Amino acid sequence: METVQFFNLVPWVVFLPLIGLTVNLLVGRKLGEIFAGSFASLATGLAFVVSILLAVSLSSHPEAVTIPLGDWITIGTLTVRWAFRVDTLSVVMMLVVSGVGTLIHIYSIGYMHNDVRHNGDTGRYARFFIFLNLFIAAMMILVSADNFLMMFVGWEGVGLCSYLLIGFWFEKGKNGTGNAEAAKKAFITNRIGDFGLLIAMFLIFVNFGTFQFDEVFKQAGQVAAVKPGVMLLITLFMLLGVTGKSAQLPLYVWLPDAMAGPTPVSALIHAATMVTAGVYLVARSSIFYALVPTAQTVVMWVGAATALFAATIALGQYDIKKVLAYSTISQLGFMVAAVGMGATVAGMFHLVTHAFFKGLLFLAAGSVIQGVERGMHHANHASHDFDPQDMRQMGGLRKQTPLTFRVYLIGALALSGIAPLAGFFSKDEILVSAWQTQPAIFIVLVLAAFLTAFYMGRQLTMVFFGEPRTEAAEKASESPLVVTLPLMILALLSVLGGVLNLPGVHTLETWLSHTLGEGEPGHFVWVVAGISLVLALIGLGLAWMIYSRKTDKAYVDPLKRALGSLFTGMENKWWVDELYAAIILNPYRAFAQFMADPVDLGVIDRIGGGLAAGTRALAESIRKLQNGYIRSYALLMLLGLAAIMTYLFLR
Amino acid sequence: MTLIDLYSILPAATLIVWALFLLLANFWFSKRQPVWTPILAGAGLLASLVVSIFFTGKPMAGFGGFILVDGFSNFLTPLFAVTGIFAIGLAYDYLRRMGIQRGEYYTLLLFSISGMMLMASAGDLIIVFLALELLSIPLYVLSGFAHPRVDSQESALKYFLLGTFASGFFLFGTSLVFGAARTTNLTDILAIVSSGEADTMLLLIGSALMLAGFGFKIAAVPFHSWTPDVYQGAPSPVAAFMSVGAKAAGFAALIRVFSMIFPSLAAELTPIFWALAALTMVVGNVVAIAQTNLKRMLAYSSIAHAGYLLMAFVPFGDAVTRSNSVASALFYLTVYALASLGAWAVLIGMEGEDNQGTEISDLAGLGKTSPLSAAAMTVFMLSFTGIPLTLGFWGKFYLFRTAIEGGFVTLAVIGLITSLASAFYYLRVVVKMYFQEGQPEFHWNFWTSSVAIFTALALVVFSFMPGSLFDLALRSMLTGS
Amino acid sequence: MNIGLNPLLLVTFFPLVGALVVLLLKPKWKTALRWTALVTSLITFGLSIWMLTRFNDIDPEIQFELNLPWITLGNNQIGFHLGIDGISILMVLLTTFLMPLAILSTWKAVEERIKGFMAFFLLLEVGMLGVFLSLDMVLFYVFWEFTLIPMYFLIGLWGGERRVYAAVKFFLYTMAGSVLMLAGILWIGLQYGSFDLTQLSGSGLIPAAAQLWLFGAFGLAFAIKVPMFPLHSWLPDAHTEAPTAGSVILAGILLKMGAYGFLRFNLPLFPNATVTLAPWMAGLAVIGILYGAAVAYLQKDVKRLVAYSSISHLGFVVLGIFALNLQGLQGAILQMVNHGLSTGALFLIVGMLYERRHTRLLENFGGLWKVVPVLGTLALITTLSSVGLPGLNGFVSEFTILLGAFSSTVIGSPWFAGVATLGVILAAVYLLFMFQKLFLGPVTHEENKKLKDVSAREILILTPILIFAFWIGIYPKPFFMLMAPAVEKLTALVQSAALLAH
Amino acid sequence: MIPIAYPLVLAVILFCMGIVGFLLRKNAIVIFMCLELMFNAANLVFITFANHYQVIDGQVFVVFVMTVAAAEVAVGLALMVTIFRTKQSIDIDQMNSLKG
Repeated sequence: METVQFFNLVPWVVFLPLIGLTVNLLVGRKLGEIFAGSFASLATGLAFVVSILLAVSLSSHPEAVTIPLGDWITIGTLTVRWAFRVDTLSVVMMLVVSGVGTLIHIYSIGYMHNDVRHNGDTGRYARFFIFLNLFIAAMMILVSADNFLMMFVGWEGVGLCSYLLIGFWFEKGKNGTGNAEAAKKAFITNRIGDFGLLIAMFLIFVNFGTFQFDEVFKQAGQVAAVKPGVMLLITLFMLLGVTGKSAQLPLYVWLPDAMAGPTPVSALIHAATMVTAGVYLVARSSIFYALVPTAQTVVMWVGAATALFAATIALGQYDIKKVLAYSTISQLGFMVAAVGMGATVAGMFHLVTHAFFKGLLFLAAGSVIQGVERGMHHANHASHDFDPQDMRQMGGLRKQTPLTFRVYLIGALALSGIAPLAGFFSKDEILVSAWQTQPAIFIVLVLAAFLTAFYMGRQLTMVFFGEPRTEAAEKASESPLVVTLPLMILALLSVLGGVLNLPGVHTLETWLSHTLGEGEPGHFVWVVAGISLVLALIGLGLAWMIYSRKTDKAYVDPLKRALGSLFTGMENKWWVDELYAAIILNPYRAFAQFMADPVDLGVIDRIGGGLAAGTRALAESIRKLQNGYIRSYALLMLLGLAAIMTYLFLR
Repeated sequence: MTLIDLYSILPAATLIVWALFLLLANFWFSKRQPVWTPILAGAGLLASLVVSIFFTGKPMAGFGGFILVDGFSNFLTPLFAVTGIFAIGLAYDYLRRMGIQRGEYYTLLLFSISGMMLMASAGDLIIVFLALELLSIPLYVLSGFAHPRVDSQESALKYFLLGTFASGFFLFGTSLVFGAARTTNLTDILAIVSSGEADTMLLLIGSALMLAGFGFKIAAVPFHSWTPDVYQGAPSPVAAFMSVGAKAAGFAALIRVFSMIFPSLAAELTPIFWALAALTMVVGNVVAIAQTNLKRMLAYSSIAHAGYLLMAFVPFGDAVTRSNSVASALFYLTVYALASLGAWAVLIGMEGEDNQGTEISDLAGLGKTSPLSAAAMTVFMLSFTGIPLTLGFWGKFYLFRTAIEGGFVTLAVIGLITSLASAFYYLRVVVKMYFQEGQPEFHWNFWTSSVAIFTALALVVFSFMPGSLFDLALRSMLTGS
Repeated sequence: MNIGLNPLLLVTFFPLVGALVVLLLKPKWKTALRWTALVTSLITFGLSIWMLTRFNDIDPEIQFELNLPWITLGNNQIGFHLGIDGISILMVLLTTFLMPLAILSTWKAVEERIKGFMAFFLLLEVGMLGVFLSLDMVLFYVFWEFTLIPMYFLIGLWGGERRVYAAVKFFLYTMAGSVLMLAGILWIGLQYGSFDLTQLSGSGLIPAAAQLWLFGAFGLAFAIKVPMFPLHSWLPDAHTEAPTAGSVILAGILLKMGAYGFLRFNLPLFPNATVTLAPWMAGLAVIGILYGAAVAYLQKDVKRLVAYSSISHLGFVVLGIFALNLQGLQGAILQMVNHGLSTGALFLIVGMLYERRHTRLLENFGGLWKVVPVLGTLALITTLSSVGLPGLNGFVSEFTILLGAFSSTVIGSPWFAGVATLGVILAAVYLLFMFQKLFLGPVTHEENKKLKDVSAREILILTPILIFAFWIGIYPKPFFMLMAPAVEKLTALVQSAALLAH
Repeated sequence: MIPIAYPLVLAVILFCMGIVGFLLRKNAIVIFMCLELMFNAANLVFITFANHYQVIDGQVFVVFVMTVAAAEVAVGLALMVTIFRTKQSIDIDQMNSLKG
């Protein structure tokens, strides 16, 4: 059958956002907000269209296609090309990135309009869309790269965009530098991960002689047989990169701070797309992991531990976005655990659905925040310590922001894993894999799933139910259509996302099998589904019971009384930031100081000066011989002569 | 006395006759037109220069081997004449400003130069001794020329007593060499020494004593102590002249005597030269760092350069290296002479009454007030340091090449490291002139400045084409080698 | 070949013509002096481009060779021997490219003694080009030492508060290294009767034992210039005190002379010693990378911070050189260019800030992105280029260097490259710290609120550099192609020696 | 015939006396006399060897030395006189203003 192939269009998924950002860079500020926002959205939207065309082409021609664009680095045997890879895996990512991305662009048109006014610099409106487009371009490079090195370009590129967008309001935050610090923290933590990825790439090149995916994976079995240690190293160093980008233990610490960025950024970058790059990487390299069981074990435990750990912290947070952030970390843990177990499809499935409902939750949270901000302005108490993101200041918002409430509810239920929403199916698939192969992991993940339901219940209750706890919450108002429309679309996707890979149908499974190879299709296990659904309902119900009663103004979390110091730990994120400060940051700072002052200025810099001073001291002492007395000069001559004579006689 | 005999001493003889004539003429000029005495003295030197150049390339022996005219003397004789001309150029304004404008200065200068010329072509130890005294005695007087300034008198007495002390060593050494070799003629001594008939112990002791005498003249450590005191006390043009002429003459004698008669003792003497060279380079350069007075700094710098010159001479016993050894020493002497005369010229411009203005700190701001002098001074300092695009670099280049060729790599490294130390104090002069503010009083004078500018230009221009100078030095072979 | 039309001769000495013209102008004709210098450097750049068009980039040999007899001394011929190959051509182009930009940056910054400044600046260009083009060891040494003089005066006369100290330190440190090199040059000349690099390179004449100490004698000079840890302490002072244009040239080109020296002398002349000592050199390079990064982190003075970052970046260059494989060497050469561009641009930006605020202390800045958004954006790109962000120039070279070092059989262990990769993290630490202190956060100083954004001239200075930053980052192929044949030849030469040694 | 060693030993003794005198005395005139002693020790060696080898070179040398010594005396004494005029002393230990 002869159909039109659109594979050659693939570079446009990168070029379109680049065009968008270039235009905005040149004229965006002059032509105004509507133009800047819609042009950027259009660019991303067109990228989405291209992605769809690629998907259509793939459906008739499922084999991977490589579209080279040009040479990049050619030195000796090292040949790296700028080349795009279209296969079922990359196209799934492209669709998610550009699809969710387009919605978030549209949302941002409205959101940023208020945000730049709230923060007092309307000049940055166009800049936001430039960064956003840059992000889309970088993310597209990441997912469409044909080799590890080009993927790394996107990998670091998205890190840069994350840096820029976290620090978008760089003069705000704690002490005025909080946001900038958060941005820096994100970039540097990611760089630690990138360090691992770099080492993994070096090892790949040394042992495989190329960075090209196909060629590398072709040899993987052979190399694993000869050098199992090398494969273990590659996979583990790669995992370090994954923990950085996908915010897993131990490098997850940047993601909560990244909430300093505007809310659409949190939705797009720090929930739906960028942070899933690590999952994508493991999925892409699943052939490697399949060959190294040890690495698989490590990966799944990292994922599972993160899932549970982050979920416990989410319980103790008051910031509406922070809860979602820890939830994101936790959900990423699910995905990582899944790919670690070899359930790559399940991981990817959860990745997609998570993009829908977590994107939705963040955007809805943004809508809530701006609603409260508006309420704050109406209430006319522009007190500085009022934090529009603090859930303790909210309450009862279901009346003021009914639409947002509804979509938020959908998102929360999907996240909690309530059937038949998207989250239920994808999470269930992960749990089934664990149930079948790793019982210990299963227990951990189920516990995490229960906590997820609980904190989502807590959040829903605190934000939308009960009575408004502040005047601002009382006067909060609903957001305009440009904001709510993307919410509704995402809500729809969150409801229907499950159909992508319904048990027994396995659409995604079949689709991805062209790239990942034929795997064992996930079964639907009634016991597992039952356990997870029951636990989710219990979690939600428990949260409702505990939190719906509390309405007084001096808000003390009810759990605090029940759990005591345990809750203090959750509240304080288990003091991990403090721990890192104590064992890494402060020692490095002290080390740098030690190197700068005593060592460099005090020792190394003084070597030259010391030599000079020594020479000078020698000069002064010899100079004393020159005392001006003729007789001592004569004596010196005589001594010199005597020395010569002595030498001649003793020789 | 044949015509050859006359020719052989013609440059020196011209000067002596001219000096005597000048002594008389001075009675006439000194009060009325004092400017004529220096001009006439300069004319005499010019005549001597012309004569010496005229005879270049004609080796000959006069007075039965007492006088040897060879490539070596043909190189040095014009150099002395030119040095003399510069010394006159430096003196005229200085003497006038200091109120010591006496015509005898020029006469004494001519006598001293004639001694130097004789030294360069001495073929007999008697001539070496006579030339040594002929060049020294006028210098004793010239050092004290600024009397009644106490400094000047002190320097004259120091120079005189220590100089005579050193002459005593030299003389005693000569007598022992005579005792060993039965003759004072250098060529004959060589024959006897190489035939093995001479008493080696006597020769060695004699040579060591002679070395002490020469060491004094060239200011090698530990025979150097007089140098800074005398340079500081003596009138600056005299110090300038001493730093170049007397040192060159001392080296001429050292090279002449040692490479002509003692090559067979090289095994014994080389370590001594090695140690002297190393010690001189180290002490000269190191102590110069601690100096605050420009004159004393230049004095120590001249000691240090004596060390470099000695380094070239260390492989004198090696027949293969000897030609380079002599040539590199002569080349370096020339380069050093230009830079030293130039530096003293700038110093003379700075000097006021009673040694005023000769501290290094007095140079502050010279770069702004007299840019040309400062630029020239910079060239001299860079040349002393051995930085490329000055002849000083090629001087050091050739010198170190000789040392390494002779196999004395360690010594060359010592030399290189001490030249690094020297950069320290030479740069300080540049720092003062350009990087620090000040209002120095500079006594501009056509003749003094001409010397500075001429030497600076020569140092820079010839650095682009040092080849011809290398050739010239390489052709300056000693008789018998 | 017609000597008068030899491109190398024209490129090298055209700035001299400009310097002479400058000397003829009156000191008060400030505009004329500036334009003369600028036009001279631009024409020199044009000449070097013309040279590039005639350069045959598949030929690994020396091209446009010019060998005139200069000086004869005993059995030694010192030739006026110039030539260019794939290794030096990029250095020459970098020099001629940065020069006009540096001169343009002095438009407002240098108001006093412009005549002297421009004359020294053009003389410096002659010296640097001479260093990169000389094929005779003595000629090289002459140019090498000559560059000291103009730089010494540039720092000493137009520098900051401690300029005298910095100038003297610069001079003495460099000279300390080069005196031993002179001994080495003389020794080789005497032993093998030639100072000519083309005759000596890869000749296998020098026995392995002698190679070791000769490597040391030459290497010390180059290591000080690069500078490698622990010989670097002249650099922070010189960079900090030099005027902006001086810092640009110092960082951009002068330091490259050291690395170039390793490539041109130590590798082809002493291949066995190179192979033997490669792990040690690599070790020092790695220490330098981490040390420079650590020390840079807590500096209070921006220029000092950038200066220490140079130590770190140049550590990569040395690591790449001693990896002794194609990736390492080509990466090292490209890193030399990249460091010249990105650090040059950083110094230019610091200079622009200094012109506005007359301070370089980090604590006096903050939040400038809001005040000067265009400058902030340019500074951001420059910083990222220095951080080594993929897509910009720094990444390509750092990655290839690390890849080369990782797989280098000569270094012998991937640990060197592995540890050096930590430098990638640390670079982000100190450079982002710098960017934050300068441009992010709130505007804390009243004086900073009314700063002017970049002028057209300043954009003109920075834009060409940033264009190259993107170009090299995205399409470095032309640059690699230019150097590849020469590097392949060099690698083959050293590796054949390595085979003999093992 | 006197053995050649005798006058030579005497010469060495004279030479050393000269040196010691130079180092120990303060009066410039006395020091100058010690220098003459050193010169004459050398003269004695010349004469001795000339006599021993029956060559004339030694005697010639001695004549020159004596002449030169006379010239030195003239210069030296003149110097001391001028110094005495300014400082009213010829103690050489007072001549140490130049040093370092």
